[in-house]
Amino acid sequence: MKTECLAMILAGGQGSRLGVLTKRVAKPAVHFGGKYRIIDFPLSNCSNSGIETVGVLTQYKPLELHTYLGTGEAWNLDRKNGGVYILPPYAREKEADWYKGTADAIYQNINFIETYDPDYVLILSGDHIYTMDYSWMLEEHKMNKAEATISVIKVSHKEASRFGIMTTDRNGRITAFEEKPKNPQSTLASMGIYIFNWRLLKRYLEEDYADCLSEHDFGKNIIPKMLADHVRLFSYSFDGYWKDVGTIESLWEANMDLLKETPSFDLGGSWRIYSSHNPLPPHFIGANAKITNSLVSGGAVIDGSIKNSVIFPGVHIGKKARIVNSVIMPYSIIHAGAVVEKAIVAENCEIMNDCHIFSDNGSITVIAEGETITSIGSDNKQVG
Amino acid sequence: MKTECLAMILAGGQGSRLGVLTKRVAKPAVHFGGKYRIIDFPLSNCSNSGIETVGVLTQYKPLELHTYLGTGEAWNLDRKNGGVYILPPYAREKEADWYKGTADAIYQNINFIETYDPDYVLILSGDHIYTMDYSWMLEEHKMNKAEATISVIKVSHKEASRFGIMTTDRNGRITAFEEKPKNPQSTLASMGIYIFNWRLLKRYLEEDYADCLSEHDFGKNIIPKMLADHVRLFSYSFDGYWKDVGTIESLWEANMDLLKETPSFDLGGSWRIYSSHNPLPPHFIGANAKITNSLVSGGAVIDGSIKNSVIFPGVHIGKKARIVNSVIMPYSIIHAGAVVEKAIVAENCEIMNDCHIFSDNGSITVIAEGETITSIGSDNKQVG
Amino acid sequence: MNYVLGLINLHEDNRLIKEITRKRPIATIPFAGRYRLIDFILSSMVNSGIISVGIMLPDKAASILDHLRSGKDWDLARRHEGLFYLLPSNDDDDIRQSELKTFYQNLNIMRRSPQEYILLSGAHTVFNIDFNNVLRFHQNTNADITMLYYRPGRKLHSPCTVIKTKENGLVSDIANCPAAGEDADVSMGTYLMSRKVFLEIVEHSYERGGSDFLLDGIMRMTAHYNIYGCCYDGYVSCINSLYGYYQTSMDLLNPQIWNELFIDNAPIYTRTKDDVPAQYKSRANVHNSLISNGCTIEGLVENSILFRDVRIEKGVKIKNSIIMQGCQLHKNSCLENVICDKNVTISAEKYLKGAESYPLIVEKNTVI
Amino acid sequence: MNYVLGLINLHEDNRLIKEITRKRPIATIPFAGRYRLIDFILSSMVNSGIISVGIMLPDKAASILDHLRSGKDWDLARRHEGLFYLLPSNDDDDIRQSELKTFYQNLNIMRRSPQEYILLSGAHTVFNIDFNNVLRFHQNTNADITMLYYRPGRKLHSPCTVIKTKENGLVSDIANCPAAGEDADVSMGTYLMSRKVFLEIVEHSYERGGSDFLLDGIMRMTAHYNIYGCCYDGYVSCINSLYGYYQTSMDLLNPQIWNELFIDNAPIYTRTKDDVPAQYKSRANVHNSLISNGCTIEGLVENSILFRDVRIEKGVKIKNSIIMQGCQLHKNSCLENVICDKNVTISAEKYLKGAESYPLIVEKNTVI
Repeated sequence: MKTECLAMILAGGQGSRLGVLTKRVAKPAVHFGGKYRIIDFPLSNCSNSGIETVGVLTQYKPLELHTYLGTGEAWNLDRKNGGVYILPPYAREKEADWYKGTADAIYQNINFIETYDPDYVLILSGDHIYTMDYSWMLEEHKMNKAEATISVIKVSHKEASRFGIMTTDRNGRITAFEEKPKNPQSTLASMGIYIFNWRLLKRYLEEDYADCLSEHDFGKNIIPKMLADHVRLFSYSFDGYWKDVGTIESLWEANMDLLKETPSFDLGGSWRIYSSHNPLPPHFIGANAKITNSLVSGGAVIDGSIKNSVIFPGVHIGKKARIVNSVIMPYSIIHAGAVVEKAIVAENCEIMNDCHIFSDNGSITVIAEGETITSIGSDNKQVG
Repeated sequence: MKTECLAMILAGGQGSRLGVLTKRVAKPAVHFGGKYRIIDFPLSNCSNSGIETVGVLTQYKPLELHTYLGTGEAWNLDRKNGGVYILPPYAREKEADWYKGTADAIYQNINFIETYDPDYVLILSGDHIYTMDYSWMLEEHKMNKAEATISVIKVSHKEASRFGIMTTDRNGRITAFEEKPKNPQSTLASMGIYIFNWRLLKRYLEEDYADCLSEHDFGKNIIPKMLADHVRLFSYSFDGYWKDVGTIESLWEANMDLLKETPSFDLGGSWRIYSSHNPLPPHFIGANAKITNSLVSGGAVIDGSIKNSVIFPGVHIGKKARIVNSVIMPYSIIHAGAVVEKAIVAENCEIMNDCHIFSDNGSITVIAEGETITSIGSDNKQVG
Repeated sequence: MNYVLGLINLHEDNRLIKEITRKRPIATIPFAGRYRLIDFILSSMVNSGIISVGIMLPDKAASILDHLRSGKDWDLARRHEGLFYLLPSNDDDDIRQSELKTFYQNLNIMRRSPQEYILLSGAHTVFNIDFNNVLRFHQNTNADITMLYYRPGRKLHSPCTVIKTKENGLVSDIANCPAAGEDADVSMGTYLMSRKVFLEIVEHSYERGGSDFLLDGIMRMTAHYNIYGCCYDGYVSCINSLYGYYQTSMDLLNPQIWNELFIDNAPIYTRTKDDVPAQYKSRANVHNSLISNGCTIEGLVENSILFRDVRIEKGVKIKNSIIMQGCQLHKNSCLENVICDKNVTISAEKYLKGAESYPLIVEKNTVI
Repeated sequence: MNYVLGLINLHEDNRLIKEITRKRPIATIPFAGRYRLIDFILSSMVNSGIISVGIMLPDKAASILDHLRSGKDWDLARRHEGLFYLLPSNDDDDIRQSELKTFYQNLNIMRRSPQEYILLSGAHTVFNIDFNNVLRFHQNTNADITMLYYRPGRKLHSPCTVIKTKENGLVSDIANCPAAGEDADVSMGTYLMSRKVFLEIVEHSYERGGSDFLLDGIMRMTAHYNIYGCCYDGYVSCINSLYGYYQTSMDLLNPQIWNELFIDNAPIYTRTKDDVPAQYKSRANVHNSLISNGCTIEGLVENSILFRDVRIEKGVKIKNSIIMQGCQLHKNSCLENVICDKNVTISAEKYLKGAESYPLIVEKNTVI
């Protein structure tokens, strides 16, 4: 079962910055963009790039992710050899070892990777929204005769201190790397997308495992160590849309990015984003509905007014209800006369008649999965 | 995703009684019958009985089982709703809870089961060889208006003390149950196959979980508790071939059972046993081969002589090699002139020219996976 | 229900809606924004637990094979059972090519099948039905053949099969009529019978020169068998005329019917396409319509159905129309009572209007 | 290789092996104990990384659809790409039905396909080839068209296409001959070209009245294109006569060829059947033979190939024979140089013998 390149998606984070949205599901299973979940993006990118063996490293609340991925059919990853595998912490003789860091998560799955005998391993993160053809990155990796390649994106000088920042020579070879520097030397930020020659990575992972001072993290330990050892590390420049949706604010912003007259991120086009969902009919727009600058998905019934919002499948918006600058996740019901402003309403919520969801201070209101909001006014909100 | 009946296969045992055969793989992944693995039997039974949602509860060494099951395609279990799921111990907030017993394993997967909202749950064991139409058992369960049904088989009085033994009234209702009794009152042995009304079982599992004195075992705790509570427990009589292959001896015997002129267990017939394996051509029989009373599978090359043996796919038997009363697992090579008598040779072994594998005391010799036997004589054996 | 074999007969008379069946059989007419007609019978079978479905391919099979492909979308891509195709075998003389002949040529498949019953249907019927109830009716009445029928409640202008039943449900008369009155009991063309009865009818009637399962089979053998009519009182529409297609489509704008077909019962499956959600721009103005994923809307849409990937530019006005997949309506164009087949382009400022009882049809790939 | 679209053309001339192609096209002739001929080209494509394969269906398509079904066994049941079928569209006049016409009618599919290259092949060739090497050859030589050829090394008695190449590989002559000498370079009927060249050839030659891709397309356009011959030196056999079928089958009893085709290279996939291992009873006596799963053997088998589920009773003797799936050979029957098609029953004590150069064929389902 030789595979040239396999992908490992780090989907293990507890996602606590997403607050109540990750109370019941792992972060990669959070809904996004009117019909997707976050993990649809790396999975679709893999599938479209011809990478058909994908390990999903998950630690917390894997059940919903597990049933969501199923056989992998939705992403064309129900392959005979390869396909998509959920990899919870590997069971040892006596107890399970939790993944101690991104590098440790890969280390603990060396056996899985070796089954496919890959030349290259692509390491991805499970909480970024972007479309990217990894096969081009792999091509450049080979052309550079690189041993590791890191995908980078230009960020503003102000933002730079939130990222891992690279300095490169004129050939794109990385000469320095700083994790969240106070005074960044450059504005090339790591996107958390790595290609490694597997033989090399395996050796570094084994060394890192034995090092009890290491935090077992790619950015903090593996990459600096490789740099120090003069490993051929190259950068791969990416200049499309890319967004970390690890916080409530960025998740909301990324949804709003889809809505402008010419959206900063266009889901359409030939690069398909796959997603698994219930079969639903076209949505139904009632006689008195009014919808502008919004996305609406299948099975929704809209009788109210919607502005600058993202409406997921199966949502009901009652008569004279008003949705503004909000994200309404699957199967939630907004009853007649209710108003929702600048909010994220998670799955299966119910906002009763004439309730008003908003926040006094302009922050984003989050309604947790399955909640029913009955009182009128803004007190019932749960900030993430 | 309503499912009438789902199956949970208890495949978690460490299988230490199978010795070196389970050093690298979980017990249900052990090879059997010329082209199968043990788990093929419960999985095929489920598939043929129309039960298309199957959880496989595994604790140790799940990787090979994981890649073996893949999408479940081989067993027709790559379904859109349902299908086959590997369920390792569920990750809690801080650490994983190992399955403490058969009942605890089901308890820890209540969330998984509830996803399918079943009326009935079928509990199976992952180390028995038999073919059975569970839909008949379910039919009888419904007709009896039973709350739990246990499949039973008649054993000899001598064997009875190794099993859980039932006493039933004339309607098949169970009146007494003893786990491994010294003086058995009956010869009806539990086959470890249970159908429960899910609502009822869930309640008992929750109570059992809270009971710190319980061993969390179906036979030791749940069933006796139900009997004491006068739950409607019925027996379902089975009179086909059924064999626990939990020991080296019984595994070897079960293989030999396939070989008689009229075998005690016939793999053929309309009840197909599915299995996933590499695509291999018909096996090749050389000019000087001699094969009698044996099973031979695809991709094998036979130049030697074989008697009363089971030969798995891809095995090579060299010229003048002689295999008697043995089981040779996939891709093992028996070189020219070697002799193998009453042995189980695991996967990918190599027995070099003129080596002689046998045991002085008539016991079964086991060669562990990947071993190469170079010295001539019987000393090199590893008894399981 | 895995003791029922589904058989979908696509040898259907498609002359009555020739404008949209020139290049496709009735079974693959696009309907309800994202479906093909065959999705309704196929989903109903699958949702009732049938896992083995034979499709009797018609002449223009390309669009069928393209739509069904591996059968995955209906969960019918199975190692055993699952979706399979019945073809006329061409090695004999070509005379007497007919529905019964194709059944007859494929009798061996039916003989070998492990299922006890056969559910035979066409693919021109819009409904969402649980056949378990029909099976129960069949077993309870001890019927040899159960015919499904419905009461359209409106006058049907196209040919249909009208049945009469006695009080106990026994069918006393079957007639093929050019049209049916408001109170007629109309056959849905869906039959449940044991495999044995099916084999008997096919053999007996084909060997005696028959060509049509209903006319030469069932109707000539009414004396032989207990034929029961089972009334289905959910929404049903048999599409066999252009007007019927238009009317049935407009029925979907009734939320009650939309809910009954798609939401309240088991889902209708179709080939999935991974379209993005529909995008409403700042000038969008949509009322009482069904809108599919992939649409981009900048104009006015009223009482209409938009299929996938339709683009409605600024100033466009659409009323009482059906716009199929991939159509582009450029600025200020205006459509009323129009059916646009796939990939039609309407240039800026164009105005098209059909009558409500006689919608205008724009053929596939046309640029106007 | 997912920039290569595979196209398998099943419009093949099957008159030359009519005894076993009366009810099936060449593509589904059973071969090597468990395969159909189409498995070899299909597996080679899949193993080379091709994920999109179009099958141009022939008249007798039933056995093809039955064998390939969803495409799962070749991992071609995919939501996008995967297996698809090309059919002649019957709505036009039926005149000039031909291979080129079917391509021409389906050009839109090829035009829309995202792949850059097209690999066109028939399905009558036994080989196990990595087309990545051919693609590399094609790119290195800058060829417009690459034709695969081989050197049979033995005289071929059936019609074949012989090519001549210059030293640099450029094809200088292509000829359709009734037979080929021992040292001839024989085309394998497998062509690699860019999609653009394929579209050009089909359009140009069909619009000028052509019907055959090789004869009317490639051969008339040799001046237009750089056509290179790429020699494949592994095992190849093109099966287009009964004797060729028998001879190629017997080739498999050479362990070197068996290993090359099935073991040393990527696997050959076929529809899996879940048969049990072959059972050898106490009187079994088998030499130099290929035996498939599901067989039960109580007699003597020599230099023969047994397909799945063959039953050989006590006292039976089989030599130099090919016994297809499901055959039953009853006590003391005796076969030499015989090909039994599927499900043949030979009664006790019967004796059948063909010549080595003219094997006796027993038709499907016969009872002797």
